[in-house]
Amino acid sequence: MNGVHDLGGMQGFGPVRPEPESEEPVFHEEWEGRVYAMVRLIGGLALWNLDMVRHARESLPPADYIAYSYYEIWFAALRKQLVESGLVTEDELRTGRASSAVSGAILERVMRAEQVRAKPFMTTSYRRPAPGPARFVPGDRVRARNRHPRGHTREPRYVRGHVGTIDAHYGSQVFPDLSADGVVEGCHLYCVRFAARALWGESANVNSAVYVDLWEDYLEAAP
Amino acid sequence: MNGVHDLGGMQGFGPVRPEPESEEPVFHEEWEGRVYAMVRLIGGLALWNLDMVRHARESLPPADYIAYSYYEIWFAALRKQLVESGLVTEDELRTGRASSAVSGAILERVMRAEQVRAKPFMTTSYRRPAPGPARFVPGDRVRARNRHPRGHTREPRYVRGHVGTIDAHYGSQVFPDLSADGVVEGCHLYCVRFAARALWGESANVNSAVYVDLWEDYLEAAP
Amino acid sequence: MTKDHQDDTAPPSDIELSVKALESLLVEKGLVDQEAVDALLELHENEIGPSNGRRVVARAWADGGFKRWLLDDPNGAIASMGYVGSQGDQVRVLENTDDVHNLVVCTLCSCYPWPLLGLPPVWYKSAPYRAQAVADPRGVMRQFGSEIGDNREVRVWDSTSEMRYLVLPQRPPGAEGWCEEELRDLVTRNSMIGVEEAQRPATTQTP
Amino acid sequence: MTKDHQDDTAPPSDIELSVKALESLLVEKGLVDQEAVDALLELHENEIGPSNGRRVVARAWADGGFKRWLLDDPNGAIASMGYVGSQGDQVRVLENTDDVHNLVVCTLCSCYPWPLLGLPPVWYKSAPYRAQAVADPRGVMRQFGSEIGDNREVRVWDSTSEMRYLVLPQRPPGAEGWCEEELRDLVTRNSMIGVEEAQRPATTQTP
Repeated sequence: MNGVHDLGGMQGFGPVRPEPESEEPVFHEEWEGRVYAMVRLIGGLALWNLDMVRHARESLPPADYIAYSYYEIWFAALRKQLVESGLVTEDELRTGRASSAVSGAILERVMRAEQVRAKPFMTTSYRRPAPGPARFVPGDRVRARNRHPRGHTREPRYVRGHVGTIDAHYGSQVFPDLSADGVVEGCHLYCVRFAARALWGESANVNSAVYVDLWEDYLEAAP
Repeated sequence: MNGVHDLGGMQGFGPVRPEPESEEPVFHEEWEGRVYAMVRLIGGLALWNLDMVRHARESLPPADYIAYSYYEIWFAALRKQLVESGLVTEDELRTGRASSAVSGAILERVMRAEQVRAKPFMTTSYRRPAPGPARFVPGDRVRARNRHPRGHTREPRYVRGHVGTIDAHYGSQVFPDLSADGVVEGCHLYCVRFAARALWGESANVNSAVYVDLWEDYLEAAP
Repeated sequence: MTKDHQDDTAPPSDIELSVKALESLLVEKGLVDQEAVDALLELHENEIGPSNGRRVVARAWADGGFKRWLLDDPNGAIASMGYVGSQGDQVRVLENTDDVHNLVVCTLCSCYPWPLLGLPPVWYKSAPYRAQAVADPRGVMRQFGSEIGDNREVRVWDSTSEMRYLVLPQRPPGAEGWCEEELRDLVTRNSMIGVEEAQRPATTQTP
Repeated sequence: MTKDHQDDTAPPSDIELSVKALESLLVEKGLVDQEAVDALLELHENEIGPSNGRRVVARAWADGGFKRWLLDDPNGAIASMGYVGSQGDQVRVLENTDDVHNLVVCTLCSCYPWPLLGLPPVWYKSAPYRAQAVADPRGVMRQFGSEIGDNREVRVWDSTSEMRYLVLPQRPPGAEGWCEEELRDLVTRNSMIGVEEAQRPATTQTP
């Protein structure tokens, strides 16, 4: 979707404000850590995948997405997904008191402290069998298709319609546009190099390039 | 600038919510009318032009621009322009009490009720002499240049890089990109027709087109 | 955005207070004439509005010669009726036909033919309309209850310059023999923006 | 976005209360194990962070054979040091040279090589960085005090897939003969994202 989350090339957001690296805490507020942990642990129940999480965040109301801090976005999307999945009812969210039971099959998957310590990160692989042979090889000129899907996509607006060169073929990965709807299929994934001037016009620095990972369905051969 | 004001083609803002035409008041709140009137009357002092006003609005912080209602945007930009032009000081805005005098030359231009009644709208013309002969004629194929200026522009992002056809030549109008910086120069203005599929890809309705007014500096000949 | 008028007994909101404070300041500094504010608002409440546009459209429906003039030389034809001014000094009139439907938007801000239609409605200035109109005009029109068949071309006009666009809707059937004054009642503001067709006689008061 | 820690005596904010309420609810429903929350946070506060990335870079600087392995088969080389996992199952290492400088961003969200660098800093997840990095990387780097000459190509890597990018900064001059453990102190997190070069010995504690 052409949402406000698709920030590449946007202007007017002001300067980057880096904190000195040595002074930056892991979490700036205690609640941010709790949100992070809830998202990770509920994510471990495998009731939704990463693309669904991303889409839940990017489809928050645009004014919220822009005004919220990072973990506020996570929190708002988590609440939305909990209700939409039926794990939590609107009523429970409002009252803070449990009034519905969770199925045993789900409770069996609840992550425990020892599992977290043994494997602090999910080890999900996104590789999937390819639907067919790869259409492109490194060096090929390709155009990022001018698509404007309403749903989730990982083809940023700023590359659409522009011509680049295949830098690498990364094999076949889960195709995010379908994955966000729960359909998990492999699609060839490429890293595509775009000259900065191809993307941003004549005023861009001539000695810059942007490398973007793009699935085969996002690409067409360019002359 | 690639700002959040450049809304053409964005998604996720929800449905249009029309009010029944017969029930819609001119202003929904009294303060909205007062803001409108202040903007019009202060605008009549001719201390800034329309492109400067537009740029003041579109360069509000993105979170404000999206969260604000229409006249809240007008009000915020008016306050900004009043201070930046020196007409009002920060201190006066804060206290609400006048502490600096306005020059007589400006006071002479203050709009009076009888002037407003005689001419309720500004009659500024935006026509200006052309810098040279027109490069394009109706029927010519043109490409909207892939430009990303940091300042004000009236070339929306959604047309950039796409090919259309000159529908009409409107003569020479003030070029907004320079006008927003106070440089008032004419530039040939065209109406350009883009097939919906050229702009939005294969999923667009085949029997739709978008007509956009574009200045010659935004265009290049297309094969 | 479209809150109802506040209860008269409710305390004023922050924005109300800020606006009042700025107005007092500008009046105190002599930059704004209180009477001019009132005059301008009075004009908008009582005189300015889509009625000018309605008269132009009704005349074009009633008078084929005027219609040709309006399409060929809109500024001249409109000036002949006494309407000129702000952002209306260059107007282009877009004729709806059996083959073509026109729709106007301003994706970058809220450009609109004020002298002909008054101030734009809230939805016209809102993000949803500005975002969707250029990409999915048929979808937008459906939200107004209007259905445009795929065999009719939809032309969306994005008001990016100081040119202002007015849609000339199709004269509806069932009003044969109506005079210009009677026809005006069929011309809605929305039909001159292009999100709807003109009203049909059955849905309005019989003249 | 980067507010200071609240004063312990200040009343909790709305978001604090909402987060606490949701956590209690999820614990009550059995969906979240309180001990697992604490364990995860404890790991992040004390064990997870950019030190894994630092070790990988320092080893590549100290050992030419490892460096070649890291560039040719990053997943194998990194796994040999014991680091694997979330969003780190496919890593590509980008070598900075005299001719090329690399910079990593995720314009669409906040993808980042967690197992090597920990959670991303606030600025990496912020709109200004995500907006500017792909369009004006040199301008972004200037905001970190880094100047990249026009004769050096800047490559920006937008993490749009599950591939994760790690920049291998150039080994700074002045650290000749340093061992791997000593070199680690010169590897900043920011240099592995690419917004800065690695530290020079003069600007860090002498090992």
